[in-house]
Amino acid sequence: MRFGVVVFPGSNCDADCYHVIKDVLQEEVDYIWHKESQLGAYDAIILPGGFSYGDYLRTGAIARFSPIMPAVIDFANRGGLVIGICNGFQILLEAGLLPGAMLRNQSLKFICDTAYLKVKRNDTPFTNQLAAGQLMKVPIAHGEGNYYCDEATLEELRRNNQILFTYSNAAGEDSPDFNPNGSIANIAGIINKEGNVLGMMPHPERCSEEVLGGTDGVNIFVSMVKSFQEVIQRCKN
Amino acid sequence: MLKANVYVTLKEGVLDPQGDAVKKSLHVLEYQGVKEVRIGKFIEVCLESKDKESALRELEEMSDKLLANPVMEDYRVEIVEVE
Amino acid sequence: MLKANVYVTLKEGVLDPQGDAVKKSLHVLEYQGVKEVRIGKFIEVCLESKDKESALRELEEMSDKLLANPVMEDYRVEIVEVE
Amino acid sequence: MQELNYREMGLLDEEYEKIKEIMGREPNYLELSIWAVMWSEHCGYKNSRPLLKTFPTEGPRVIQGPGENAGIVDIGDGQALVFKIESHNHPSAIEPYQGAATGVGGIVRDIFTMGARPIASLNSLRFGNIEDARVRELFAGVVAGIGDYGNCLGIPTVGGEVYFNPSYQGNPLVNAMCVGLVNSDEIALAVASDVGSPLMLVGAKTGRDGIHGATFASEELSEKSQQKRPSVQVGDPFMEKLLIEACLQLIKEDLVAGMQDLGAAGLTSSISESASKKGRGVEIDVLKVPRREKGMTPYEIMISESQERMLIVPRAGKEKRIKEIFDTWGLDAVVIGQVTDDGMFRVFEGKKMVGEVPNAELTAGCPVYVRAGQEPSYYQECKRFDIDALPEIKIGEALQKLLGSPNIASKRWVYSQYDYQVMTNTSIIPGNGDAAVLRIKGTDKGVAMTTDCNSRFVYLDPYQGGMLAVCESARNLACVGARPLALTNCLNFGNPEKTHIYWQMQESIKGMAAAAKNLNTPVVSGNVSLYNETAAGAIYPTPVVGMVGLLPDIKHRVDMSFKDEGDIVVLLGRLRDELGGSEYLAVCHGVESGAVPVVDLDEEKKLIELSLELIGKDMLKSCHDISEGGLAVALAESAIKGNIGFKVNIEGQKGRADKTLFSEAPGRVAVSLERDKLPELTAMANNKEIEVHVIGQVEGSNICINKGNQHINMAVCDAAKIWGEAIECHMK
Ligand SMILES: Nc1ncnc2c1ncn2[C@@H]1O[C@H](COP(=O)(O)OP(=O)(O)O)[C@@H](O)[C@H]1O
Ligand SMILES: [Mg+2]
Repeated sequence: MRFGVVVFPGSNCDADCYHVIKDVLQEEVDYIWHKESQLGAYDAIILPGGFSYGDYLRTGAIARFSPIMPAVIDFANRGGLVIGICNGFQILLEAGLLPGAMLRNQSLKFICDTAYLKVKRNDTPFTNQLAAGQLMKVPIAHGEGNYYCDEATLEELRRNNQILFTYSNAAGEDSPDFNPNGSIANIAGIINKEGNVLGMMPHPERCSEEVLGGTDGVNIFVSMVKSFQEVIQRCKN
Repeated sequence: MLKANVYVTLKEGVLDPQGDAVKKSLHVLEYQGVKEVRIGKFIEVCLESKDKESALRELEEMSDKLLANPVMEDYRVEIVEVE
Repeated sequence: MLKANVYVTLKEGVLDPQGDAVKKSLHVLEYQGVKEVRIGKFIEVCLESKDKESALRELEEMSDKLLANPVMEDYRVEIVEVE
Repeated sequence: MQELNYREMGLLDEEYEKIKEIMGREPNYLELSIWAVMWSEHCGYKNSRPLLKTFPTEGPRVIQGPGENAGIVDIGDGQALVFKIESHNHPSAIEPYQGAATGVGGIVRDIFTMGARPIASLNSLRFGNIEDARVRELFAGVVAGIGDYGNCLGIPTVGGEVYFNPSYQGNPLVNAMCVGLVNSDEIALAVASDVGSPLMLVGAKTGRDGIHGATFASEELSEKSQQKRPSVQVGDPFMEKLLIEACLQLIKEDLVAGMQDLGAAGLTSSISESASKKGRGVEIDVLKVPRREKGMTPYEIMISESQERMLIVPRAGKEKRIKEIFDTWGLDAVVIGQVTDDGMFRVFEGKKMVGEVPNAELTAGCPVYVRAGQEPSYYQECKRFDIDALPEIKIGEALQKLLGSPNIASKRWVYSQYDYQVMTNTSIIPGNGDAAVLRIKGTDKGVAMTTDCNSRFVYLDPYQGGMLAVCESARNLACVGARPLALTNCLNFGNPEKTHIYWQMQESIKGMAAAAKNLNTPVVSGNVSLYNETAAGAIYPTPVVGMVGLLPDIKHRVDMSFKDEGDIVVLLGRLRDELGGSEYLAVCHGVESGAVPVVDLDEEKKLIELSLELIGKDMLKSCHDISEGGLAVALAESAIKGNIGFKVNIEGQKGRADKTLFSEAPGRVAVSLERDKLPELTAMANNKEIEVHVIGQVEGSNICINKGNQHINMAVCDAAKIWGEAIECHMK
């Protein structure tokens, strides 16, 4: 499977994602410079975390006009797997690939910590290696992870089962008491209706190796590989 | 040359944690009369253009595309000065 | 009740990396006419007060103390509405 | 502007005379300001240079000692660590957010200037009393500034320290350290080489930022300097991130002969210093410098401290490729001058020469002052302070107070604002061990780093205090399993023209040098910040030590938390009872006095070796050094971190319980291990002549300590609450 990691000026988790795909999963991976206007033959695209364009004006607002973005949007619309992590999630929102917007954390402070995530469904290309209801321990690090959308959109997210991860405590309660940033309905990650585009604030690439204190995150990338292999298998049959 | 101001404000109903924090601080400083604070952006733009009308249109376009996020923000454009 | 706007802007000469980034992005979006962008804050305050004069003084005080950072920012207060 | 004379620029009468003598005439205004910034303490180290010479700077692992932008040590496999610590005290006092942010930006530039990729940041912070609203504002601003800048760069901020003490009330300290990783064959040095080589300026445009920053940093903070307030330097971390990537690419492709960041005194010092290395001259045209503001004078351009700028000397014929690379990153690169052969530093404004100064004298000619220090009277008085005359208070209450003291309490409020995991190397995160540990991708190795200085000790006894700072750093590294390699330091003191301040400097440097020599941790870089005084007096002398260490195999690392019921708790080192200068005296008795615990360097060294051996053999489950708050606090922290209790009984030590439990005497660590490993541990410790005290075991959910007829019994969760929330509560 071939992954592409898009590098915007100011991306800073690009190398971390690259490392997990290449050295941990041992799959193929390339960097894609934001000034490219075409995507090569990729099976999945990662929009990494960081501070694209310094996060100036609004997170993701400037990056979404990068020359590569029309190709990414096209790739997503054709059903390609796209995962946006942290700043990548913010860019997906600004680009309209996912609904909603990102506000500053309720505390008004950047927060670096480890959060418990509750996996809401496992019938997606990103969570097939996980169980529904399972808890994951995943690092978070963001100043603007306070996900916002209006009531109607939230209703729709719920109706379509688009909420993939919520913040919870160690006992799996995802009530507002265990919400690190104020995001609506404790949302930590959502997918699009079609299920091929994921945006999440937590950083799975930071917990994909034992030496970093946990490996819960690697399951998301492994899920992507599994789902890709299944598609290939189906095509063969 | 032409100067314009763009005011970007959070939509009504969108929580403004920063505004709330400032309000609380003002209360601590004993400005009890402060009932609400909302914090938006004040963007000053210098534009090479002679025509107010077309400049206004252009600025509205910029705001729609980049300066404001329609999901959570409103904006208002004002031409202040023409040289 | 009284409504006021406080405009907080960077002092002349103080670097505004945010404004520069926005300007560059506008150029990429082909708004070549944009010569400068400076980004400040637009603060809306609701105040329980009937007296415009004293409200203005109070808001200036708040700005000096909290709303603006005197080391690098200027501000302007404007009373917009009295009910 | 022109009416400012040399005194207001910070030059002494005799210095001005010397300048006139060198030049054979009166300098013009531009020339005078060039002299003034280059001969300021900040750039010229005129009060500290002779003292700094006494540091040990060599060792088998040292690739680069002091004198370059940062020091370098070998970590094997053709890799090296590049590191340095630097102060940004005065700018942070004026504008805490931007001051701290640009402090991070500056030290990061020092690291990648040498061709290294920055892999971690640390910071050492000192503020006045946290009860004070202005102090909280400074504290919050500084932490946010450090966080936002480093987070945006994607460099993890993995460690540091924060202390509160009234001596820093009007003069906070903000010291930032950065560590970089480099392949030894890709190290870049700041050398302006061949005559005719162009000088390229890249990065941000030049504005009127921080004009007079360098001279300003060398003066006491006073009403007058408030007026002379430099226009604030604003940081642009986004620009810096692009600079890092672009500059590292230049070095990978071997395109540069020299590279120099623009720090204090801006263009003036970077140009002058890069040319001085080979006795060359330089000429530059200020009109070629991209400016942000209109109407800037040559003087303003030459000494502006606008951030995020680099000076580059290309290898012959490589200019085009260099421009291409900067273009990719959306950065401008402009030729502003060239290297000449006659040793003169010339400034042109277009065709017109507006200043001409001999470069060698500007750098090497800076006057040096060897002053006479004098022992102040407080020193002997404090030493004689009679601790036995103080009432003995309940140790349980004392422990509670100590856990809630901002100097001991959890610093989570601080480090949760720092991205400490970006780059996916951080293996021991802030708060979990005595030092941060990072893996080196593609190897089995790990590196560890820490900053330390107990300035109360240094104040009470600069010589012992200097040794203690170095020992604590080395011990902290050993506690996670890392062998201490080398250190950097930031010497924060008051006005050196005062004899007792100079004495503090002399003595503490003597102590640091002795410890560094004994522990084989040479000094490879550092920074000096003097004149840290206000009308209320000088800060406590604060020579901050930053140290790096190496774990040959990161599998063998250990943190500070107790793990399993039934593990035994052991004190390695002596039971001691010196209380002088302790946090206990300050917090529970309101006293900052007493004789500072005596350091035994040989013992410290043996303890470090023992800890490394034990951790290397995977014998320890936890390891935590004894420092602020003493044995009781160290044990409580291990319990809180592990969320498990312990029961400890202290025997074999007569005398007051508070002395035994709260003494901050060095050379000790508290460890936990499986009971059946005890015989082996004892044998290994005997070998090293280190005492072993089996004092209890990990059990239950309470902190239980018995000493004579005094007892502590406190639920771990209660202790965790006090310790965990103390700073947060203040900052709400
Ligand atoms: N300014 C800071 N920046 C980053 N981390 C910090 C800072 N201050 C404290 N820490 C972290 O908090 C933890 C506890 O700090 P401290 O009490 O000074 O530990 P110790 O005395 O064991 O060195 C350490 O991991 C330290 O690195
Ligand atoms: Mg310490």
